[in-house]
Amino acid sequence: MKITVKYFGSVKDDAGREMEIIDVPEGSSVSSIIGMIKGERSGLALRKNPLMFALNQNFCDGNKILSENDELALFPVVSGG
Amino acid sequence: MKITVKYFGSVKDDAGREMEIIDVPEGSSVSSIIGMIKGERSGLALRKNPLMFALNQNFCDGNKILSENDELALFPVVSGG
Amino acid sequence: MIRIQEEPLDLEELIQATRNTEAGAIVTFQGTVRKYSGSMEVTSLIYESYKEMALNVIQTIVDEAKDKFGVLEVNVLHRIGTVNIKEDSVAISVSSAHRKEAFKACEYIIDSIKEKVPIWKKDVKPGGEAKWRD
Amino acid sequence: MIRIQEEPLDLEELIQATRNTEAGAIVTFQGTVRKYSGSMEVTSLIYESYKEMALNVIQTIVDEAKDKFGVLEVNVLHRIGTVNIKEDSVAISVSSAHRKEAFKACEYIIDSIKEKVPIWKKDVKPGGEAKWRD
Repeated sequence: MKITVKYFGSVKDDAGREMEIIDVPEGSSVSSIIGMIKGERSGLALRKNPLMFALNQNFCDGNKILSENDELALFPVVSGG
Repeated sequence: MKITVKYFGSVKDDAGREMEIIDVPEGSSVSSIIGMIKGERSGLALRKNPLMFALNQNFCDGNKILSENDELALFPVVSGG
Repeated sequence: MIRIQEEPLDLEELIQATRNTEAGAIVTFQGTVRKYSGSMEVTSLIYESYKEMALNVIQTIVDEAKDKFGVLEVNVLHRIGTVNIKEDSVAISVSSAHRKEAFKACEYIIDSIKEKVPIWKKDVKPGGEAKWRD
Repeated sequence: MIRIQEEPLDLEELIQATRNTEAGAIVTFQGTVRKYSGSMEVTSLIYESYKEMALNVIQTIVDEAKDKFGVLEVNVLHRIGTVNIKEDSVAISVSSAHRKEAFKACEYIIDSIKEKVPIWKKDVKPGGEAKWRD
């Protein structure tokens, strides 16, 4: 099934892209997909600063199971204000 | 010697005036003059709410001795803001 | 700037004067006239000041706040005369490098103004009758 | 109003929207760009947001603050893109019947925004080089 992945801030630079649509196995957890993405993007794998994530515009647990058309976002620790 | 007395807020209404120049004996304290003024102005003598005072635009102690041309102010508890 | 004035307060001017290249935070307090004084309805307030003394006392409070909290800029405007509902009677703007100090200093200043500055107010009721709030 | 925008923030509009006939206090916080990031000099900041999520998170924070402190009106503007020194990156305005609640709610909101809202910033150094602040 397909999901959308969005990248922000320095994570966007590390990933070398702003967004992509990727194919993931049914039943995949957020954490497993982040692991998969890191395996394909060395910039993200080598990243030293923390990596945060959100699913469909909400913070979530890494164990959360993905659904078709979900929007997964990866980004640095926030620094608004 | 002469001093100026100014009245503000409801104290002005109680005193029936905004200001006056009065003659006071040398060596008079602030408290004694306030007592004298109250003796002459029944509106002030009958006042139930607190009466505050300042000398030359500063809060002061009632024991403070007055000098020629001093400005004594009588007013209610402040309610700025 | 520290001003006591009959004209409506100019917030834009107040805040511009508070900006500082070393400030990361500006906190501004406005005291606004609400349509209740306790449980009683009012249409406006009338403020009176002992102006020379009030300016001195506000200056002292501002100096204390700068000293105590190490803030950068502090500006205070207080209105006198008739102030209608939703209008500002007082406005205080404070800038500082970091936000905690600006919040603390701004709250300290309005608390002190309410306690120490010789300004008094009259509640104006819907019928037009005005009564000192002592 | 809750807005994330590239245009400079309009404080006048923000504060007007916060006025309320039952409010005795308005507290406004502005986050302003200062010329230092730690000890390093900067000429501007560049902000980026995950806009849809940021708006949702700010709305949640505003709802929490209204609930927690019983304040009347809350309005928030956050700027993205390039923000120069002395300009506002964020502005929050809160009204309440009495001042304590407005101060508390305003501070709660900016603390929460800094902690939870998906917005990031880049320091732009005098030479023009820009570096994410992670």
